[in-house]
Amino acid sequence: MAIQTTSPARPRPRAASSGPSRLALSVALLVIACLVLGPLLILLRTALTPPDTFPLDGWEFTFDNFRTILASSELPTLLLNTAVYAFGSIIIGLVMAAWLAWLVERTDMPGRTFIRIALFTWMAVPPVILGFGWILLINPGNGILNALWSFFTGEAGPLTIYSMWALIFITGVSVTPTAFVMIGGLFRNMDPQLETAGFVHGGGRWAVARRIVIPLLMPGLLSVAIYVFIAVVQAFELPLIVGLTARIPVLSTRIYLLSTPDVGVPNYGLSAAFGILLLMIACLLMLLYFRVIGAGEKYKVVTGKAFHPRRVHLGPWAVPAFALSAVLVFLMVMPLLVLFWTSFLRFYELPTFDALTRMSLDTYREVLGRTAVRSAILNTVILVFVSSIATMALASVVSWLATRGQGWLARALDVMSFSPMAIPPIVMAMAILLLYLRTPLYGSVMILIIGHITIYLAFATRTMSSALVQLHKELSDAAMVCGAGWWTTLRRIVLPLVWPQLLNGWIWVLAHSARDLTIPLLLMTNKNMVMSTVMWTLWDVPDLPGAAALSTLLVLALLLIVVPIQLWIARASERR
Amino acid sequence: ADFDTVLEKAKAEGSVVVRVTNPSSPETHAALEKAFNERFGTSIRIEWTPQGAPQTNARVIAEAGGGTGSVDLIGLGSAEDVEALRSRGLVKEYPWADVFGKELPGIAEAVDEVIPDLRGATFNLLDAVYGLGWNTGLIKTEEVPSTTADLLDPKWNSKIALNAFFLNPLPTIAYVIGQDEMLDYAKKLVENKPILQRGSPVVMQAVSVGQAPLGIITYHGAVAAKKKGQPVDFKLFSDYVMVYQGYIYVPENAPHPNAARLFTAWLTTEGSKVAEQFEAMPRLADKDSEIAKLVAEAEKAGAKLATPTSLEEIAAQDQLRDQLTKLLTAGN
Amino acid sequence: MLAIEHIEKTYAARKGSHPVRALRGVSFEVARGDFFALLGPSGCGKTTILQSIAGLETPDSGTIRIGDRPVFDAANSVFLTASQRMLGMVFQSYAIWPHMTVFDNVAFPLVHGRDRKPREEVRKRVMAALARVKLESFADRLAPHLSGGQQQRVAIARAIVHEPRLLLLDEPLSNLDARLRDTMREELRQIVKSLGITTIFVTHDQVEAMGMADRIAVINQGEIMQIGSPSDVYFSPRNAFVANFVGRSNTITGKVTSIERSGGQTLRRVATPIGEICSTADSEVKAGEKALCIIRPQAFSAFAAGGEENIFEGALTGQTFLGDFIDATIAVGDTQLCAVFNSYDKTPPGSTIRLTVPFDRCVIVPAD
Amino acid sequence: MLAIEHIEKTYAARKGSHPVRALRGVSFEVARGDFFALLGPSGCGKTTILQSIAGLETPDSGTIRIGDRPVFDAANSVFLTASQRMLGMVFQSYAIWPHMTVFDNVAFPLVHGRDRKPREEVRKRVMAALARVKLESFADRLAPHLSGGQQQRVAIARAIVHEPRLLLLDEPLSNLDARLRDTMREELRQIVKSLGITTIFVTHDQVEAMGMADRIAVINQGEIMQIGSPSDVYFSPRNAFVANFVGRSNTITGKVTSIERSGGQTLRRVATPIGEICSTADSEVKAGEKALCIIRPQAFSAFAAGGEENIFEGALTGQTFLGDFIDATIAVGDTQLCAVFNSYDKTPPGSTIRLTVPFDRCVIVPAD
Ligand SMILES: Nc1ncnc2c1ncn2[C@@H]1O[C@H](COP(=O)(O)OP(=O)(O)OP(=O)(O)O)[C@@H](O)[C@H]1O
Ligand SMILES: Nc1ncnc2c1ncn2[C@@H]1O[C@H](COP(=O)(O)OP(=O)(O)OP(=O)(O)O)[C@@H](O)[C@H]1O
Ligand SMILES: [Mg+2]
Ligand SMILES: [Mg+2]
Repeated sequence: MAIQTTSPARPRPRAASSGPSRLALSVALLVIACLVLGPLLILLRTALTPPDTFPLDGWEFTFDNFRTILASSELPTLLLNTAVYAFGSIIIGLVMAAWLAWLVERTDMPGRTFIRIALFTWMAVPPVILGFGWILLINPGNGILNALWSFFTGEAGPLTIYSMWALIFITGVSVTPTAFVMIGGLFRNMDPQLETAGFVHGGGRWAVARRIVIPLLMPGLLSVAIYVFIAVVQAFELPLIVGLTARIPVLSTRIYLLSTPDVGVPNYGLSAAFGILLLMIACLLMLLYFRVIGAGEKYKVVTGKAFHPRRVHLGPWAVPAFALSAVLVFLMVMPLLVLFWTSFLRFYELPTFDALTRMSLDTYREVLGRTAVRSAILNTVILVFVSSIATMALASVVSWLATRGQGWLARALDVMSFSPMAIPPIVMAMAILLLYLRTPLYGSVMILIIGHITIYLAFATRTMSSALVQLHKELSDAAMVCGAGWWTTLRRIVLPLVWPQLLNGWIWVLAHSARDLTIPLLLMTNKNMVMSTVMWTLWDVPDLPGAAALSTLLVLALLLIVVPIQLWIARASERR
Repeated sequence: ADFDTVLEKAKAEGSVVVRVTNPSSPETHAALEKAFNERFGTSIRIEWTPQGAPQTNARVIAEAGGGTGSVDLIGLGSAEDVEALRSRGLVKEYPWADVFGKELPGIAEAVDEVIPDLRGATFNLLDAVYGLGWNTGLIKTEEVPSTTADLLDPKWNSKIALNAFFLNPLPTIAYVIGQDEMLDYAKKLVENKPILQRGSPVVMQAVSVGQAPLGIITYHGAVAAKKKGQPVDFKLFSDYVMVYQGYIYVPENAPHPNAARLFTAWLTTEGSKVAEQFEAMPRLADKDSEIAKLVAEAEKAGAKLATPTSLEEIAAQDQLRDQLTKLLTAGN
Repeated sequence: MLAIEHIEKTYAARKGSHPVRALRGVSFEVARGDFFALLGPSGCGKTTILQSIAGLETPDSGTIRIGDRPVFDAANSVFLTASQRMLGMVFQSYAIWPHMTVFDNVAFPLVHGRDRKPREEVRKRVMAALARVKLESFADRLAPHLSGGQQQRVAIARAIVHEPRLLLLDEPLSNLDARLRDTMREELRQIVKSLGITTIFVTHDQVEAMGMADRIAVINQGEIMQIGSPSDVYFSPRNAFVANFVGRSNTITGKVTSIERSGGQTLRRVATPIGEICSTADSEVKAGEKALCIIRPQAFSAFAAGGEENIFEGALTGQTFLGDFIDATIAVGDTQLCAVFNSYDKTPPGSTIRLTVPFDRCVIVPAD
Repeated sequence: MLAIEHIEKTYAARKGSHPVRALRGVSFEVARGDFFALLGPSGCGKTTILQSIAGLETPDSGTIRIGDRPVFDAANSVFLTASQRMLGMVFQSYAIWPHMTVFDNVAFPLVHGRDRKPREEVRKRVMAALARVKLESFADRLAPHLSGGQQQRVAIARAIVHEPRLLLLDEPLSNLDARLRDTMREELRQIVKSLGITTIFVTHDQVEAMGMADRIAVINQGEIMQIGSPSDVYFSPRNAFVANFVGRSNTITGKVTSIERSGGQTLRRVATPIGEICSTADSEVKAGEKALCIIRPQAFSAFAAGGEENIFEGALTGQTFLGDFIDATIAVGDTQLCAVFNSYDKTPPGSTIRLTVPFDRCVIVPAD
């Protein structure tokens, strides 16, 4: 038998791949590029414009903005604060989310569905307003909890919202649902045999968690950590209302205050420069992610062999576990309850029996009586449904192509779909304004939809790809061998396996799309008013009860969607 | 252009897209629309959307770059806001008195209420007069400090709500005492750990809900709060009366320029009276108004009016603002 | 060492399916150091038994004791978790951790288990275990980059590396080739015996069960059919199921016509369609009862050796070459009998074959 | 029908491991309707070959043709995706979809494949396929609620339900019990033969390979060692590896002393430690060369039948009862020979055994 030797120099046939075709990959890349490249270019361009000018105002370039950010003598303090803040809240958020997700998805704890529903309820409330709920709860002056404390002890309450701890805790709590959505599904899909194999071989709970469960959830954990990191570093709402007073300045507040003054034209350049820096960090983190995830085989825990999903029997621990989770969830929902309380009053009062007598539905009547509200409701419904469905659909396809495809195309797809995350919202809104100004989309709900798809793509692809990484290749291979094309495979095999993850992600995008302010505010016309803009106008008057009432309504509307879906998921998972 | 052509064209245009933060309540909006149309026998739709001038400006500038426009009337902006558009040629002087003088006699006066640099380009719809607000449930009237200097008293440590955007309106003091003095004062004030809020309305809210017993708030905000029964009271400082003029202006790329101008002219003269019936629209120029009297009283008692008087002055404060922002975000 | 008493397990009904009674009162005991095999058809409940012993399934009732200690007792709500039971286990699905290298997989019980070892010791032991399964050179490979059989061997190495007191093996050799299986069988038995580890072994392969086990439990539909030594089970099946499951059998229906006692032996005569069959094997079937005559294909000897033998004659109707032997079908009257020939024997199809079966190789069990 | 030419596959090196040359120039052809078995030790590349045929792995070089059409050609960058190749496949890891019922799993190729069928037809065919694997009553069960063997049978049903032109089976029977395996073997062969489906079958079980396959390829370390009919491979192994892998063998090293031609036969005499061994089997070994004498345990006949035979005498040193036969070790001088006895034969340990092997049952292969 003559054996011909293969010289290593011979080019490998590249067309050959069992993954999705290059065509599909390229088309997906094109769609994503259309959505993302425009804003990215504008971001870059804006970052290089001098202050006081407008994006696309002229052709003058400068690095002043970067200098302003990087040359500040307080930069080390700002960075340190930012780092402590970001890591602190990520850890709190991840730990709480992982704990809840494990209980809800992997054990027989009673009340799982309740926890799942509760986690979603407050997603639709803008962080500014929720943050104010926290202020009402624990401000050192007359925060409800402090008032309670002095009521019982006669001393001043011990809690203060103006501290690093409070800031980290509140932010941690506010990212918990996001983290839960991202890792909940991963727990759910993991083959329990992998865990039990650890127990059988003598591993304790901690060893199994540390050596088996956590490493196997790495794609999800990393995804959520990267996502939350960028989100937290960029968001200024909570650091502004809490951190500034507490004298814990972070990068985002400074940039925000410098670039978005009360008067005059915002300094887009500065914001954009900040965005560029974030983008660079995001890219680094993504590279890290790719390195860690590397051989995706490591995380393929959904197999087609003797896969027996089963729940951990908590036994006597069931009740304490539920109690603890309920307390956690209650902590998270507390500010919402305060808003709920406020919405029945003409103006905010501490909850007392006296105030109880003044409760009425007047605020609701007034809010709903506004003409703007009515058209806003319809627009909001269109906006949130279309953008959430479109986002999840696009993200599913993109992340499947990205996880199954090989080579730089797939990675480019992944990085690209994540990059909008790093663009500061005001720059993003401006970019969308500039990009779609001359199109018929301008001024319609459509433009908001496009904006939201662009913004939430990052979350959706992170969520979906960490779920898809788990699927063993042979599950989709088997479908291909049966003659199904990649689309059928995606639709019939891949998506159904991550269905709960998809639904949870969808609800997340839906809720966030309902609450997002930046894009609708800048792109607002009379025709495309949505609830969040109405809410903002109430907030800005300020009409706290009005904003609270609207928040409550949003929460109730969201519950209308969340409850049936979570019940359905619960039923479907009982079948397993 | 004469009034009749403007009116005719306005009728044809049929609507005005208004982006102002005040007046804010739906009742006021409805009443204004009704009164306006009755006054001129028109049926022009006024599309109210509350939005701050900086955001609207950004949008208008972007739209102008793209050759379109969607906003007719912007407000309430500061002088900088008007200047941002004016310097780009998006707000121009208009012969208001010539066109509307006959029909709306107050117009000439209204034009002159504005700082000289911006005359003819904008109108002062409302004066934001700042003073000290306090929560009547938390603090007794006798105890309320009366000068800005009193705020430095350690007694008020962590008890004063202030605007996080460079402590607005405190920088206006610089127009009286100079920037260095002002910065000095600000440094001391910051030592007293104020509660910083995102914007004046939220400062108002913080006082109202009891988050802070004291805060620097606007007169019209206080009036609205009191009207709702909130436990808030207001007084002017006895050393400085801080005032910002609130401007409305019509951008050059307005889709309905004639209707917009007609409405603007009417609003600043006769319309503001209509609005007054529903919510506070304080204007110092209106000597009979309560606020004008209050300010006059304070001035008699020795208070100085702290308000910008020219664009130059305002521009000179850019540095100060940056320094203030850095002061607020410097940590300890 | 291990005592199981009357465990029952019903998988609850789910939408679209009925409840499944997977175990119906299974009881057995295994002495320390014994090698015990569970043999039964697919879906009979073998894995369920093993998982119950390991603490991965909770039976509905019954008790399980390991050593002197009850690890499960439904009546008294005793339940020790899997990690407290100190076991080694090979899962039917391997359950190899995909994110670890082969070495880390195998090292897990030593590094994180009850009985931790210092680094050097871990290394030594892991490499020894890998050597036993012939995977020394794969230590640093990521587990998913192995072939099916290699993964199975990693699972075996992981189960034995810490010398557990009780070893549970769920079809541990199913993906190995015959030669490797032979070796592994020897290896496993030798490790287990030299360390005195008690072993429960699930298999569908009777050669494996026979070759390795001290005792075998044959299970059908969640019930134990027979427990005994390999030769017990093979030579004295208690019913037709066992006879057919453990090795193949010719099962001939008949009726016991008489029971005679002669020379310390009991001789049963059974009337069957292929003539009278005599048996001297132990049996409980009474005269006049319906019975099944069980004759293994190997029981036939082609040449009459003289002595007490049943003799049949028939035509060779089919032959399948299966490597080590030839599977032959011989028609005796209307009945097809199955016999095995040596692979090297070439018998022309259709030839008349004389089959001789000594009386003691015919087993009579009750027909049911 | 299927032609594979010189395919090579090297798994690239990853962190902490070397590149793995899984296939080293594999070529073979399978005729339409043939049942072709790939037999080889664990990790030799069987699954890789199958996956390459299915289009799930991309070989580095070579061509693969199915029917008249190249489905893979490295040189010309031809690559048809798995879904275009129209196959049925049983994966070594089953790849049962855990979110579907058994019915839906099996119905998939009919509902979503190339050749869609109307509802009624689907139902009929699926139930027929399930009946073939004896799982009719499990149709509505969710796939993960099955035992290991049941899942494997679902995989088989799914692979055959749409009667693909090419069927790829990767150890499809490894988790089934002997009896079920016998039945499934028959079933599979019957389906495949009646429909004329070409089948490639990976197995580690020589009985399976012998019993089912028309032709067998024996693979070792990514190379094909021998291709031939079952009896070819069994009786005329081309080298020691094949001899040992396909059934067991006694391999005795020696040296060919002379080659004689007599009566149309070639007689080789080989000097070995246990005496001279004569062989009349075909061989290419020349006189004076080192050689291996291969004698299967089954080749020994205990009684001399007269004629041309090698005769050894030795002491019975070990016996293992394996159910259908007894594995016996006989020491002839210093050499341990392996033989099989009938299970019913009781030979006392230590007895002297006379082993007789006809000349044509000794195979001589070159030593290497
Ligand atoms: N993804 C991979 N990366 C690196 N090496 C691999 C990979 N998959 C398989 N191998 C190696 O390639 C060789 C052939 O693997 P293959 O799965 O084809 O073996 P097999 O013949 O099917 O074995 P088995 O009978 O054990 O299933 C093995 O040595 C295996 O370790
Ligand atoms: N999670 C489950 N839900 C419902 N029924 C189940 C479940 N797991 C197993 N069964 C059923 O219980 C019975 C026993 O299953 P078990 O896994 O113990 O079989 P087994 O003897 O190991 O079979 P195999 O040799 O095929 O692996 C089977 O009929 C199976 O269908
Ligand atoms: Mg099993
Ligand atoms: Mg394989």
